[in-house]
Amino acid sequence: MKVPQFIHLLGSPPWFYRISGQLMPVLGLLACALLIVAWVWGLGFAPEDAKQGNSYRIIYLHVPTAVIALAGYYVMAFTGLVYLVWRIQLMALMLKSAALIGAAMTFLALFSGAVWGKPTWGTWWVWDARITSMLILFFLYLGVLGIINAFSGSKTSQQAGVKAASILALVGTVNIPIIYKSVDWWFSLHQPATLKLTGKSNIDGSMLTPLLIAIVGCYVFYAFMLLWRTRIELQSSEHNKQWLRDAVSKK
Amino acid sequence: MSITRLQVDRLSAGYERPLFRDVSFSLEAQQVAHVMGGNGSGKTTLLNCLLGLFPATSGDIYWNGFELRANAFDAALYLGEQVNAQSYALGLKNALSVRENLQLYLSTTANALQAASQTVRQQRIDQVLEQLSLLAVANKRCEQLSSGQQRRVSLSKLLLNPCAVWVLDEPFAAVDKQGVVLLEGLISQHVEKGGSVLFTSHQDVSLGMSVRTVQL
Amino acid sequence: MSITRLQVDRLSAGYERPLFRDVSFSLEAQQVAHVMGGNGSGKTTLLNCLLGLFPATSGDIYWNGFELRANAFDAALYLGEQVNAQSYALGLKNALSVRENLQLYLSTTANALQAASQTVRQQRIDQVLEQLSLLAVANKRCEQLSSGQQRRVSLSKLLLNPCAVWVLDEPFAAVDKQGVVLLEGLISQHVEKGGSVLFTSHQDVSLGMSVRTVQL
Amino acid sequence: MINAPMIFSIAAAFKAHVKAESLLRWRHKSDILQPLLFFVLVLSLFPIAINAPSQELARLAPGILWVIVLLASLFSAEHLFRDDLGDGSLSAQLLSVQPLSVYVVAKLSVHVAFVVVPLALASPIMALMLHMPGSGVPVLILSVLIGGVSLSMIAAFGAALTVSVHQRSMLLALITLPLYVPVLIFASSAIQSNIDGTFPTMQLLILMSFALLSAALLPWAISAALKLSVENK
Amino acid sequence: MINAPMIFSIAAAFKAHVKAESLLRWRHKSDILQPLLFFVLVLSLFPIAINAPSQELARLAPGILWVIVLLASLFSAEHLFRDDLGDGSLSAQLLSVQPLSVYVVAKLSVHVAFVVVPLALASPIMALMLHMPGSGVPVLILSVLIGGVSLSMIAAFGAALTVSVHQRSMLLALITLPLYVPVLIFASSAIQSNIDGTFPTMQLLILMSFALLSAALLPWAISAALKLSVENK
Ligand code: HEM
Ligand SMILES: Nc1ncnc2c1ncn2[C@@H]1O[C@H](COP(=O)(O)OP(=O)(O)OP(=O)(O)O)[C@@H](O)[C@H]1O
Ligand SMILES: Nc1ncnc2c1ncn2[C@@H]1O[C@H](COP(=O)(O)OP(=O)(O)OP(=O)(O)O)[C@@H](O)[C@H]1O
Ligand SMILES: [Mg+2]
Ligand SMILES: [Mg+2]
Repeated sequence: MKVPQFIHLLGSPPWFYRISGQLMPVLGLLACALLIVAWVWGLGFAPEDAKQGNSYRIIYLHVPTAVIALAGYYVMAFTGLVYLVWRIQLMALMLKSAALIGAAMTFLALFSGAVWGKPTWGTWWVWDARITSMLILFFLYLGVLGIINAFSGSKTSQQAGVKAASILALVGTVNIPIIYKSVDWWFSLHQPATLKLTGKSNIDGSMLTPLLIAIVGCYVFYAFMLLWRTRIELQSSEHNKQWLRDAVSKK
Repeated sequence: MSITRLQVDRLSAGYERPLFRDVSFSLEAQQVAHVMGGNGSGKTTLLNCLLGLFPATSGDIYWNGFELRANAFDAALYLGEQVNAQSYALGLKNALSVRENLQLYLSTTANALQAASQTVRQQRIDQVLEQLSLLAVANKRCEQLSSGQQRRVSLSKLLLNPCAVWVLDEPFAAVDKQGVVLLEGLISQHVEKGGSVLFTSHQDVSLGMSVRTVQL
Repeated sequence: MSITRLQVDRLSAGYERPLFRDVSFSLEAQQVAHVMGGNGSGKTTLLNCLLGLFPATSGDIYWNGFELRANAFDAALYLGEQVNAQSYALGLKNALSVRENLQLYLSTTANALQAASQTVRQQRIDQVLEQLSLLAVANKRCEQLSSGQQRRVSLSKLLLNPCAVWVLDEPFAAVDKQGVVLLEGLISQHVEKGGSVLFTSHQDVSLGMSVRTVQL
Repeated sequence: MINAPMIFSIAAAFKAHVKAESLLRWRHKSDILQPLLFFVLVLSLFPIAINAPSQELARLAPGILWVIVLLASLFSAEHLFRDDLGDGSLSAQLLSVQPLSVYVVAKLSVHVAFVVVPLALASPIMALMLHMPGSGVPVLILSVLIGGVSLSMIAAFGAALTVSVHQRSMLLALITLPLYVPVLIFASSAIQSNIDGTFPTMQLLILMSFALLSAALLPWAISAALKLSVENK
Repeated sequence: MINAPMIFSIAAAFKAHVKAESLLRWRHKSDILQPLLFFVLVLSLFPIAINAPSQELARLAPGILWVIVLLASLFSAEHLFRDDLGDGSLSAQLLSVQPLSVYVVAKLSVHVAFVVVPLALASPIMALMLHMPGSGVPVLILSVLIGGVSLSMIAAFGAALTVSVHQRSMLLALITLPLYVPVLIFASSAIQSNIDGTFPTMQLLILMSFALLSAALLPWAISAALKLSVENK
């Protein structure tokens, strides 16, 4: 199969190490800036919600993490696909990082949602469509992490583990839309209307702008974390390679 | 003019560190090669590499002139080491009798007897069992056999499936003296008929023919 | 005056049919006995009987003059055959490293080093590992060892636990030539120091002393 | 004899694999009953644990029954490839000229026949034990039969991924159960709507399409996972 | 060196066994999380399958929770003795002068610490997810802790009986689940009565006596079963 130029470059760890070294400060600063703006705005200046009071402000953490959680799964599956097709070692490392960060994001979304639920619904947990799907997504992430963790013998078996995780991620990708759709359909059959709070957003514009900024900020933060984790993985897997020693000593 | 069955070029493989580096050798028709080396020198790893069951770090492997791709060859018959945590076991089903195991082997692998009638196969199996003195236990389940008997059942595959190359990891382990002589005879005959054999063994083997050694 | 370590009187055992009938022999201090017989003749079964791991049909077994009751003796150290469906494996934990396995062995069996300090034990383990050329893999998990290395780890228990009688089922299988010489040396030394050894092997063994044979 | 032509036919190999696998299952006869027993046992825990009046149990029955079907299919698939990996037959299959998927599909067909069919046949009795209205029973059987195919494929996929792993049952559950969810939903919805008086054509069709989808795609994923497991061994 | 005195102390051996067993569990770190994950996974199937309003879920919660605790304890005990039989350590234990029960009790203590305690600690979160009233939670934790001891002993007994059997999970369930029933009854009754406003002293005392009884008697039965399994191997 002909390898596209970009993919070809990704096959070279020194290139990735150099480029990510240059990108990371930019992404890091940008993420900080966006998130600070969004949160200061959202927490300090956006108006209070008529029904929920101040507790709604957790939306600025909850929604961005929830959005990233799902997008992160596709990023992970994509790295898995590239790894399976072109056998690029770097993608293996990136898949590991994406699984970890994605699981963390999903957990944050669930956790912030639960914290939000207490003042709003008077209960920490509710079995509604979106929440249930999010929980299943969390399990899907844990499955991928579990496989990676279980194949932890020699380097060969670690590679086999990443391939297994890639296959699982791909099967999961086919399944996620099916899971989301069916859960949504099922709970919409019986759910009492009072729980439809997470339904259509009727958010005021002045609340929406900081939310959008927070979402973009979170995406950038995700990209930053992904590069950072992958670099760490790269350092530990190539620790005895000459180019890495050169790269580190140049600093 | 001899046929090159297996050609290994500058092969390296290992786990954390390389076990062997740049191993090159070839195996032609009517040749026997003995892979030698102490415990842990990488003999089993080498054989697994040759059959595509373990990834090599670098180097090339050609079977009958074609590059190795796992899962697509009928060139060799591989009998693994008798259990060790990471190696390949004998390929016997514990719950089936010796005879059933061999029938299963004949019917699920590509071999010259695949199209033969049930009776022809049955006769062939009985012949082979006789040759390996397993007739007395032919109807016992494999889990009820002694370790040497289990090894003999696995060796009987060599006679059932006339494959050109035999790859044998410690085939002499666990078999008794009479069995060693028998197996030596089988190997000699196979080679005389134009076959090739690659094996590992810690014991001295007397085959009555020249044996190449591959030292690890 | 010699001490009778093991006395076997008219022992019979088997599965559907008896494998051996009325076997009698004794093993004294400073003696070595080699249990001989072809594949499936019942050697492993005999050893299991002697240690109370398999019920004999008839006959008596005395260890140091006392009748055998399973689960109550420290008379012998038994190393089983290297895996076979019904036999006893090497007693190693796959998930633990070689060193951890030996530490575990020292701390969970009754032995002379049980009361010794941690450092003393550690030193002894290192000595033994050195002797069996296992130092290089001392921190590898047992499942990552080659079959010969696994066998060596199990043999190192012989040196850690100074038991008077060694019962060894195919101890020479899977070990390389250098290992065979080493083990022969260990057996000779043990016997010279007053120990007794009962073993099975299909290979010829040169111990430089007279060996009783028990033919099955 | 050397270099004799290797005669080889996919159909014959498939038949041979099916025969061998059935023989093996038949040899361990008691294993055949086990998923059923598990079904009955776990089911009988619920009335004890919940202590609800029978009308309420009846209403919960489709859900409870299906959760137990999921668990039974999960645990019966756990050992699907274990023996084959341990005794070397799996690497022999990998070395063979035959595509691995012939072996996989044969094995899965036998698994469905020996696990799903008995579960489907036993489910009416279970429904009775939970006081489920008789009107739901035909659809219950259908849903177990059709849904069971997807469940077996998914569980086999999990089993193939985890076969070389030390303590695999829980990891298998973690991988498999989330993928089970759509089947669970449409199956219990089908039974529910049948009890409520509408024949659940839509749900059954969806279950059918899940079955076809998984039977078409997962054998490849399973073959790939098995190859990796041999390397990890 | 030959015939050196064999120094041997039960206390030291117990400690060594506990240490070794903990080390082994620790080596497979992810296994420690597995009963917990199983708990959460199976738990979340119920609301999906049943799709009931939250008040109803809350009422079913004690029963559902306890059925899952049973299953988790069952499956986590499945492999308790398998490795030890397979790698020969079990026969080594049989040959040793130490009573087998030292090894058994040590193993069981570690099992309780690594399985029952995490399950008990996690149960409040599970209770929350099923909307169980907060007032039931302390008794829930207590009941899992106390009842868990009996469950572990019973499951270990089943595991010891079936360790040499080919496909053991279902047979194990068959042996174990009926023995679980008394624990299940008193545990779910304890939680229910606590939610209803009376502190279930009687039920907890009965659970406690089950725990003491099984901890006192079952280790002997387990030792005997293990001996049989070695001979049957
Ligand atoms: C554990 C509990 C919760 C989970 C797992 C959860 C999950 C999610 C998810 C996955 C999204 C989706 C974002 C998207 O569709 O792009 C979301 C959005 C949202 N959630 Fe939650 N949620 C939880 C609790 C809550 C609570 C208690 C509330 C407030 C009462 C809430 C309010 C919202 C809102 C307003 C949105 C944005 C909706 C929109 O943009 O359409 N969530 N949540
Ligand atoms: N569980 C069993 N059920 C029935 N027969 C058995 C069982 N185990 C062993 N046998 C039979 O007992 C005989 C002796 O077995 P044993 O393992 O003692 O032989 P051995 O002398 O150690 O042979 P080897 O040299 O191959 O190790 C064999 O013929 C075997 O078939
Ligand atoms: N899964 C693994 N992870 C790490 N190292 C391994 C693994 N498997 C094998 N090794 C190491 O590779 C080396 C070679 O093993 P191999 O089994 O090839 O040896 P061998 O030459 O066949 O030895 P033997 O004569 O004992 O059979 C050993 O030192 C072993 O420790
Ligand atoms: Mg080897
Ligand atoms: Mg033997």
